[in-house]
Amino acid sequence: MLVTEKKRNQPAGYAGALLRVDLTTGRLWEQPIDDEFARSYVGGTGMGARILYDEVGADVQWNDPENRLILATGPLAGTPTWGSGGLSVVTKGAITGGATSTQANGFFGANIKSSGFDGIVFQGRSDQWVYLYIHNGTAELRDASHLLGLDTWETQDHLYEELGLSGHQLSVYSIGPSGENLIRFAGIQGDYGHVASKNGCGAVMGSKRVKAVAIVRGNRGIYVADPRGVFRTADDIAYQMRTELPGQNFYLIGTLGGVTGLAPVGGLPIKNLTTNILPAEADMSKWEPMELREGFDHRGHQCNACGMHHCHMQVIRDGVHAGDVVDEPEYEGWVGAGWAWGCTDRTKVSWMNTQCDRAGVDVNEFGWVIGWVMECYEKEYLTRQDLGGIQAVWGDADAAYELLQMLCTRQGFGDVLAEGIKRAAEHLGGPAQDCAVYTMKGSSPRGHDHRALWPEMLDTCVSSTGTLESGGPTRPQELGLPATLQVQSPDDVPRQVALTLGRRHFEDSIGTCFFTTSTTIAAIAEAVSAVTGWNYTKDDAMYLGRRTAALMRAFNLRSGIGPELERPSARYGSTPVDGPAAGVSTAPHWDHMLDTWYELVEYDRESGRPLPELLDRLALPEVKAELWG
Amino acid sequence: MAAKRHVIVGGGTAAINAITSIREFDQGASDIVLVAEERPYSRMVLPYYLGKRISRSHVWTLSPDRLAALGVTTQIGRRATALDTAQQRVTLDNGETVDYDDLLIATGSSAVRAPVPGADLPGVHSFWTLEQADGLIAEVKAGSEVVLVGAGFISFTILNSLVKLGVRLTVIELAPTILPRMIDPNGAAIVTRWLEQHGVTVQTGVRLNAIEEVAGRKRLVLDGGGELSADVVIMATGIRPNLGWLEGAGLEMGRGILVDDHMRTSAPNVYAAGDVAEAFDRVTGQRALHAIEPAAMEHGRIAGANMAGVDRAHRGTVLMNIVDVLDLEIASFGLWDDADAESVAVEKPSQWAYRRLLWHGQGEAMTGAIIIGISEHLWATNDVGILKGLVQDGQPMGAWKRAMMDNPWELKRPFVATGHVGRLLQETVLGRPSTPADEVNAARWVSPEAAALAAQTEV
Amino acid sequence: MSDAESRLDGSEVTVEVLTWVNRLVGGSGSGSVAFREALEPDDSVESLLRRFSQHHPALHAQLWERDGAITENLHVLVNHKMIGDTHTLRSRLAPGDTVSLLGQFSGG
Amino acid sequence: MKVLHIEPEKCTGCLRCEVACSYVQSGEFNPSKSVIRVSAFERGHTSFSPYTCFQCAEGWCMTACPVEAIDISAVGAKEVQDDQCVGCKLCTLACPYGTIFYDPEREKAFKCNLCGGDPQCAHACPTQAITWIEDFTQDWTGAFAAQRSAADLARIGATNGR
Repeated sequence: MLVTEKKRNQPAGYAGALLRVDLTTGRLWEQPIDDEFARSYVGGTGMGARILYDEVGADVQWNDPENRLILATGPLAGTPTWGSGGLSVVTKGAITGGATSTQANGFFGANIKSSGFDGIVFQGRSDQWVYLYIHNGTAELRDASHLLGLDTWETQDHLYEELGLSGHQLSVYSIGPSGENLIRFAGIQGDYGHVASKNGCGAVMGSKRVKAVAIVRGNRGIYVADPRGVFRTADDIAYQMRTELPGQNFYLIGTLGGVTGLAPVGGLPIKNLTTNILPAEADMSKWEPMELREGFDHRGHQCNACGMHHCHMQVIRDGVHAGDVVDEPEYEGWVGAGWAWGCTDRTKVSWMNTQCDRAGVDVNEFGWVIGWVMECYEKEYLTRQDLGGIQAVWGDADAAYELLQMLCTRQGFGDVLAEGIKRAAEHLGGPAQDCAVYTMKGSSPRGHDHRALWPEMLDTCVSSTGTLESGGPTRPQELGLPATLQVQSPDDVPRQVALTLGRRHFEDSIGTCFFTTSTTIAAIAEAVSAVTGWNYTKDDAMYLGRRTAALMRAFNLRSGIGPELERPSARYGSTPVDGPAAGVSTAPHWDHMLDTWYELVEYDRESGRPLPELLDRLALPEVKAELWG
Repeated sequence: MAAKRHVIVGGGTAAINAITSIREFDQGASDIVLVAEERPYSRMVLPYYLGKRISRSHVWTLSPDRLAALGVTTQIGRRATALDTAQQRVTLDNGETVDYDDLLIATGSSAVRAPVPGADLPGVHSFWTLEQADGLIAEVKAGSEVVLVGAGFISFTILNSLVKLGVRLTVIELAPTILPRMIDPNGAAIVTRWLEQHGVTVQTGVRLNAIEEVAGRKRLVLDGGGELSADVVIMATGIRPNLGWLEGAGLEMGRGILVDDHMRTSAPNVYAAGDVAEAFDRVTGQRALHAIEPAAMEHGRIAGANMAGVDRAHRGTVLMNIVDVLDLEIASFGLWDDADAESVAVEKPSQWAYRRLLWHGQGEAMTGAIIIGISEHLWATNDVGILKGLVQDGQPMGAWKRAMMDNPWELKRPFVATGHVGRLLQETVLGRPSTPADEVNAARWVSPEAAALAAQTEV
Repeated sequence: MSDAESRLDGSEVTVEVLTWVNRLVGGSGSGSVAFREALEPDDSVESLLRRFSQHHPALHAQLWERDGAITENLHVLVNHKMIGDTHTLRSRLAPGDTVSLLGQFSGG
Repeated sequence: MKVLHIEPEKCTGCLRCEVACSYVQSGEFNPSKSVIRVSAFERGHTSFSPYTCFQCAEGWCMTACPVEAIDISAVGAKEVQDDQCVGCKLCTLACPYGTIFYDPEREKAFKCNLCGGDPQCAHACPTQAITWIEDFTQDWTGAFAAQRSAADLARIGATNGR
């Protein structure tokens, strides 16, 4: 057991240490966070990227003990800024074999800081299944054999009882059966419904034989440089969220508006991208955002200090699961647990979404996998026999649930599906492979039909993080972009993706939720300044973000992931056959968009390397030395 | 008509509360005479004085100014030696007498030393009065070897201070476990381990046979041949109510003075409160001696109200104690030691956390509890007070009883969901519906003379 | 609002406001709220929207950036095709065209 | 008299009140020092309610204090006077609601003092589940907790005979 002293001179806004855990030896120690490290890498994704780059060599595979799994928060976590419970996970991921940056919220960030750490770095592999227990500066690996097989919610329930805690006294971030069985798209789920789901970070955790991280809400205070400034900037951001676009919409309804908002532009994926026509049986009035919320008994379930009407719990009103408490799906959940494979019964989708969270799988990839299976079943590339008796008919939620169980336990064809959509499709090959939605890096898109939303397709393909890297452009003029962005313009799209690069890296380093930072980067930088006392400007924030992006890019090149993989699969990059985006295609413009993107991000078009001048500017001489000799 | 004369004998918590209650209700319409051996001070704060956490001036309670403001006439430094209930007269140690219209006996208790040879040697201390505290402070030095005889509540209240003063401490206890009148053996085992981990030696089941003076130090001879050596010995072996002066007064006595729910003794116009009063226990409904500060407070307030002519009945006091040992909190409530109870006990060894919940006669109302935990953990919950609320309210928990037996760590949900808050909000010791700020000014009543004086001095 | 569509005469276009954006024009934040807007000679998508939003102060405040551009937070569609496909903001509108405004969604 | 009026139906469990309160109490963001505390009343980590001092009629804490270290402030809060408090914890024992605490670092009791008449928890609450309004103190959460926990209780009852 590690017992640490209270720190007295940590940088303002920080607990002051990363918890290092070597699972092979069982050793735990503190890695102090000094001013320089904090200032240069901020937290979360920034610190994670640095550690990953420094400590994970080219020959290390995602499931090697030498891989690192970093769960870190940032300086705003635990402060009154909305959504300040943030967790960012960085590792070499199971899907792409490259860098990962994936986020969850809840209370991770607030609780771990109150227990004395800013993050956790796992290395090695444990002999036995363990969970990491953290409380008031102490940390301990404990036997987790009794937790094996439990889903993520059961794991938290069980630890509540075992530790005699309840409600927000304890945060548990765990893997479900999917992570235990090294499902390549397993995520890490925490606090009932918050999932860092991308790039198989849950499989990495499983490969290390860590079932869960249990963090008691401790009593170590967070000192900030300018408390009044912290309240003021939090109030400013909250005010903007409440009153101005784009935050206002998230403030009011979270992401519930996505289904009806994306359908008219052809951005809603339906039946594995085989169509963009809404199914006749879908009652779209039930999918209006307020209808989605009021269609269930809903309960607030916000993350730390968050005032958004975003995260909720639902109590299912009718059907076989009536009375069940589930997590209100995000837009991505409505799609991945339903629309992507043709299920438009919102009650079934809601329930299925939580089953994915409980099992610990990425709901996006789940959607693409099930959609693909159902399409293959319809086209007879897969038979009922192949699927162990499951009749995988479009939209059949029972079949989808059985497939979930099958892949989480790797039974039968589940063993193939467990490898993720790209590998499963390659396994089957032929016309079945052509039906699958993925990128050549192995990742799969979010729950949008990117054939209508080109920036996200480009972003997904060029990303170094295993998912969207730049994200949507919030307040684009701030970054030198026009206000009106044309999402099907071969010129606008790469500019948008390129000039936004770095913003998400910064947001994912500060310990908050990116929805609650749907404001100017300048306002975010000011909030970080109030906490840390360092005068971050918008340009500083983008600089730090770009730096993190360059580290991740360099890490991916080291891992053998280069520009040749930056394209969509056949289906993902296909031309919509119907609906609002019928006939629109990225294919003729793809090379042009890549050319433009590379030029603007200052990476070498051929090799993918960040250019030496950029690396000089980013003060990354060691990266320059590695990449350019 | 002459103003009614209240005589209060004793200057501790019960007396102070009686005086302020009388004044709260009569607004100065009566005479109050306070007879106290010493200038009133708070016994509860003496351990902090010992530990040099507070100044000596901090121990005083009713200052001369405050007494004047309350309109109290004092006989400080006088001891009552006899009571004549027929004449309604108290005799003092200087032979003077004081007549009363009504009388409150609040003479408290005294420390008792184990009856062993050498118990009265110089360097053998009790810790109960301010004078005794001063005596101990004069002798305890960093590095002193100190033996605390008795591992009860009083011992434990000064244990922190002694450790912080840097003494080398040994605690011996006759009973098989420490804190035998406060926690069960499971809890005692946890506290013992904690003490040992913090460098305090604990010996239980040990009888002290004699204390000897050897070359300026004390030698404690133990039953069975063992011995301990010490610079300072503190005898914390119990207390006894101060009832000697009442011999022949004819009051009905049990272990203390028997009182009814108005704190009335068997004699007309004579009340008793605090350590001397054998009053009602809230949980059992039976009379018991509760030599605890909250009982003295409640008794005093009830007695005061009734003496002021305001009829107030007392529902009894919940027996409760809390003490911390080097930031390990230990508390118990009600019938924590009830052999005829259904109970559940749980422990988190790595957290030093323990609790036991008890349900008398397998009933549905919680009747007792023990809670132990590290301060910084325990006070991050509402659990200490909630346990008190549960025992105090005494309402059946219905199905929640099972929930609490299953998971005694979660108290707030059963407590809140069963409506305890709503019921408790109706309850006050003196039965007032509410206390807005202006009524509190009444509680801090000031005589017109004192107010006038204060007004002058402000100018 | 099928009513509006059925009575279109030769010189009008339909402006439909979808999703949460229609709160800004008096809608409930769901479904579609449609308006007929007279078409003037040489009307482009942008000039029409500029005139349309004058009648709806809440929309006007959110639709236009300080530099006069349309905010990034909305999608503009003409005849159910995203701007950039068949029309740009400067393209001429024809009688009977439908211009749609709806909220952007990304991430999640 | 103004009171902290609590509507648990509006509470989302974000704990922003605790964050703000702890700053007032301790000068740092440290929810363990908050005197308003949010708990979940329904399994599945939901149905939350804040819980803080009711500023009850006679003030069990205030009357229990042996050194009169607890006063009533101008806005009706029972308020611990740090210079008087010795840290004996009698108040924590007397309060039947569990809303007065002890800080081992400062060796003082601490509790809700209504921030001198401008309660920061009410300011911080994004959903107005906590408001500072004229009302009578009452049990804000009992009925809510009973309702929201009924299903759990039934489950416990069902396993009772096991």
